[in-house]
Amino acid sequence: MRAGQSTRRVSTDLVGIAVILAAAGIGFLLFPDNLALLTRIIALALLVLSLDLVTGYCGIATLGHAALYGAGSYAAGVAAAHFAISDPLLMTLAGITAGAAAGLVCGLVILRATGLPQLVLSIATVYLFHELANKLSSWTGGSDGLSGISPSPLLGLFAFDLWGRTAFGFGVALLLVVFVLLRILARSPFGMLCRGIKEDPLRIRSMGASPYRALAKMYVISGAVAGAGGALNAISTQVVGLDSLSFTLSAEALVMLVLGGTGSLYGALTGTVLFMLFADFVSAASPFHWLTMVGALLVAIVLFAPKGLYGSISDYLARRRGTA
Amino acid sequence: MKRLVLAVLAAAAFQGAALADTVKIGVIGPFSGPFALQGKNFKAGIDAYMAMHGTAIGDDTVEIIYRDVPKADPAQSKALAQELVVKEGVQYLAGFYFTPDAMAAAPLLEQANVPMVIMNAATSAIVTKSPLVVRTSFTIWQTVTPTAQVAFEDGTRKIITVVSDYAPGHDAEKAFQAGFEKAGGTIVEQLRLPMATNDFSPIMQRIKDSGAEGLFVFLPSGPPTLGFVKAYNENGLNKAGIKFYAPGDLTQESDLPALGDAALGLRTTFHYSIAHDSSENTAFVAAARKAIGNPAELSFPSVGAFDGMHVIYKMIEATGGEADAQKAVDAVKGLSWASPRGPVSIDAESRHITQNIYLREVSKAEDGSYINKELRTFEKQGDPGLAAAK
Amino acid sequence: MQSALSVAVDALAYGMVLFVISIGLSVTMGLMRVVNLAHGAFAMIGGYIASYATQMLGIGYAAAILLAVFGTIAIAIPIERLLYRRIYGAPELTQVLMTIGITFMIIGIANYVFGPTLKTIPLPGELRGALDLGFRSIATHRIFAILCGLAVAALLWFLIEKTAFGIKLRASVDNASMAAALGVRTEIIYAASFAVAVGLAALGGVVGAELLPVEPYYALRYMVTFLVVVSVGGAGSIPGALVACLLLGSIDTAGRYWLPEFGEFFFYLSVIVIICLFPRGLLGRRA
Amino acid sequence: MSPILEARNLQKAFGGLKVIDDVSLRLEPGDRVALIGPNGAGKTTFVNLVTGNLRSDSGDVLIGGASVTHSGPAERAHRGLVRSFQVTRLFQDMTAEEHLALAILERDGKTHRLAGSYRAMPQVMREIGILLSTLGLGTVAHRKVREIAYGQQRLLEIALALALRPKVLLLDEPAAGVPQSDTGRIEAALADLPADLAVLMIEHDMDLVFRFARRVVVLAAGAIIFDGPPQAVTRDQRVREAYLGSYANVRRAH
Repeated sequence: MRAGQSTRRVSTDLVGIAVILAAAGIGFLLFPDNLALLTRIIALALLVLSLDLVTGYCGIATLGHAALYGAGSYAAGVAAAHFAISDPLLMTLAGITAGAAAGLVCGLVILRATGLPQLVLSIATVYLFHELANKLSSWTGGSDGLSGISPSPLLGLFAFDLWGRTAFGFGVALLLVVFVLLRILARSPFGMLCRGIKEDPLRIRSMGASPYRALAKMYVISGAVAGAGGALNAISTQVVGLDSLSFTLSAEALVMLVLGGTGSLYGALTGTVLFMLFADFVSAASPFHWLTMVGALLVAIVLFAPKGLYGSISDYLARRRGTA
Repeated sequence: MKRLVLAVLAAAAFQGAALADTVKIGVIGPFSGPFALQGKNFKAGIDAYMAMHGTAIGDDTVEIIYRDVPKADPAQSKALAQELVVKEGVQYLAGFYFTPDAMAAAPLLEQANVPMVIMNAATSAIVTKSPLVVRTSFTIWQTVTPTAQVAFEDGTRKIITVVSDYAPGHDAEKAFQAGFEKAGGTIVEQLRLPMATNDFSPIMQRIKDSGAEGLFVFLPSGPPTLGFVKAYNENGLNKAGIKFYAPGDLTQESDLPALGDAALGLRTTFHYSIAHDSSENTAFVAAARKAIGNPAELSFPSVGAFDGMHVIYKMIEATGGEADAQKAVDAVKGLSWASPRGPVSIDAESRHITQNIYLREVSKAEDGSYINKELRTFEKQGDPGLAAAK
Repeated sequence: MQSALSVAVDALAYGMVLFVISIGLSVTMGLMRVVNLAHGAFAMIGGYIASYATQMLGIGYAAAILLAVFGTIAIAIPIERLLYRRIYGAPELTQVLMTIGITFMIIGIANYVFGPTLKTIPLPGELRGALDLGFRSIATHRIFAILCGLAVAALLWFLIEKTAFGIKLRASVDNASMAAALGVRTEIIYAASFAVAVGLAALGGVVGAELLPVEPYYALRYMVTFLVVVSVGGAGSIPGALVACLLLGSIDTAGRYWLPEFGEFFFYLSVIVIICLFPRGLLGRRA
Repeated sequence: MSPILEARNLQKAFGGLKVIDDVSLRLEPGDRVALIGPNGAGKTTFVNLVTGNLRSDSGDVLIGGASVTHSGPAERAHRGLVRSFQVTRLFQDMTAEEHLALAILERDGKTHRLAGSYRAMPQVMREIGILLSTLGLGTVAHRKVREIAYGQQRLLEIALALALRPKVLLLDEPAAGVPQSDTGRIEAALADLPADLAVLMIEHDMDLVFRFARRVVVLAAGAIIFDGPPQAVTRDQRVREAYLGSYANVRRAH
């Protein structure tokens, strides 16, 4: 029984990896000329995964998660533009570190309250980060964006080219690594602790654990993931703009997460891909009505698929399997 | 699956075949979101040009492909620029309302062999990011520098500058300061306001307390403009004789109906007024108004787009529709023509547009609508911003 | 000294405008427990109606206000019946999504119907002038906004604390099933208080239009400001909202006067400090 | 013997209402104490004060002689003070096994590990196995809590408390709401609790109280009115007046 369970877990991991690879492959084949867009989706997927860690796994409602992503983006960008650290792996490391640090700061603030005040705290922090980046314009380029980032070839072999193949490949690899690590995290003792905190923090406290400490730690991890996404963004775009730590991006990430379904890595990935494809399609078809359509989509999700698309479909399948 | 791949390949092949006699131009701008009006003006300018000059150049047919970047979002801009180049096979990239969006796409140009024609983004440095960038709009330095001269010649000696705290605001602050101090005036104080400022009364108080004889202001168009101008009147600054100087972003035509009488008499300097008196402009305005639908929505980005199309048409003529970015750009260096805004030319060295800057005053036209009436012309202004950055 | 006094006057005026617009949100959030991000959208609808009524139909200012309030309620009631009813008692995340969705749709529709340009609501002659306070002058419409704010605060306090409706509302909020068992028709109570909240939003949209001009992105542009006011004051508390508005108005105005460059910084930093110290808001109800 | 848990002069008021008024209580290792009292006597409030879920207005709580008055519930749990909850508060989406694993790992300070799984820790698995079989939960080890019967949930609640290896166990109505058929199991589990463990049980079911407790404490209107052996409690006049009288009469009538 036990052995069977653990092999099943490992095999679902393998399925996950296979699905990501297959999706990346299909994307590559179907849109060979759109790799920059696909890379952008991957960077955002990392942001949404990171958001899922705190919102989906720990139950923290935040509209300020782009602060972590932007911190990673700017750290990677500043490293390249001001310190001549142009190796993409080192830039990614810079992004991860800065994201984790930003995660710690945001976490310590946001976790001070719950409910609506928590939401407002998260908004206030992302605005503070935004203002800070705007103020430090000699470092960040302010609203003109931070340009002058030119990553050196990956591993000294693969240059970042016009077609964006290197950036795409790097993004897919990064996503896979993060995905596997997060799967491990999700079933680690710490992952279990966080699930418990989400359901009943009071109960967890009487078992001897401190929710605040655990959640702050999760925020740091989440920051590292978002920072990796931000670094990917800086590497592939070679310009970092203030939008990368905006309230708008935070809200969009939340929308993507809930669209896919919270509390599952697959939900986060599904949501990001669907939202981006939807956005790409609708904004090309009729930019004028794009906002109305997104609004209608959100309302429809809340009414008809409250667990998100992935969540609702997997529930449905589980029910069917149950009755069959 | 196999069939799918085949279909994709077939589509790609078909596109390749179609390329022979169609020249595609990819236009990136804000076509949705809070800045959609500016994107609409891009489209109106482009449509007006094509309505007046046709879509055929020699054997080639021009086709425009629009891509939407609703807000300053370099990552999206780059992704779309890349898609336009690689997938759609565009020979020209154009548009770009925001500076970071243009900056993000600029590194692609050489490898893609594609020139970029900037129809709005107004930070001086963009043209230095790639030798394939040409700009047909303006820079903040270009439109602001004459303001300083106007202020000084008015007899105003002490000025307070008030700008929004973002890159264009900083540019405006520096440009005005440079011009005004060079003329011999004094900047008594420099205020930078957060972008999201709703209530300008405390700022007005601060201006009064500064002892300045005049104020220079630069704000993004839209709600802040309205709030600022109202606060200026309500707090009695105009009655107190504190003079008002600003570049024309503040009195763009699409904001004038909302500003109403409050704006009457405000003088701004800019590269284009819809009320410019010339036959080229009359024709342009007629075509652009038809293209945009609601005449009240027409504003300055349309003329940047219109002239941008002129430059691109000349490039296509010069290259015979073949993809040769360097040749195309070389062909328009030094090009001069009669634009709706007046005589203009492309500076051969900077690839930025040399144009007249006008001092205008908001007045009521005979039909009761509000216009920017031109009072004075500063001829053949280049971009002082590039020199200042050096 | 004089400048401090002057800043105080501006702070009062700005704070009261914030109050008029935000108080409706405090009602929905505190009493109905709905995180209504679409509040600004209803304020915007009010503004549009008033603008259309005055500009296109030539109706007077006072009548336009009434038309805006009742017109917005008429638009909002079906939305409440169809959509909001489903998210009462739902988790915050659900409410956030639903109401953001509604906001997006309203923005899109407003953009389509009224176009992207700014809309104004011309003031009547009596509100156009300025009042001389001796050391400075203040625009008459700001005094009007201050008076509106005070009137709204008083009426709302009376409605919630002193009337039968208020008792039923508070009972429904504290224990819906018990209230229902006692014969309170909670659905109607909820719809009615939603209407009150939306009406207040519309009133605020019109009265505040001089400071926060009406355009399609109004609903998003000021959403955060309204949220901040309510959570700093404590959702559901009228005195709390009043104190929060005056406090935040002062911080904002003072910041903009003395340190405009760091105005935004200042504002959000204070918000963080206040909420960290008072996680339920300054005068929030106990959870 | 020195007390393992001591509450000294605890006071707590909500608004103007004194709910706990100067209550002191000592528990020694091996104690089996039942805390009873009429509804609203303040029993749950008292437990919350002891566990740190509520802060007392005055008074002290000591565990093993050390003051924990200013520590939160997590700290008190780590010192060996463990409680079960009145209304089951388990994690609906976790399996029984995961519950116990979480408790054991937290006890051993391992819940902050970011990788690995308790399944790979033989020590933990063995302990889980023992706890599950002791409480007869072996068959539902891999079922999610939402899927298992209420009686079994209560047993899991006890197992969870034991997994933390408490020195003092506070049981809040362990048998409440459990169908008659399952109470036997719970009683057996209670009877098997480690001998040196101090147990304080809040309970309404007097049959259970009489079978389980060696000492009964009666709380009424926020004060202790009786503290002594079970046999004496029904004879105590104050207790009879406060609460038990009616109950004792009803029992005799049956």
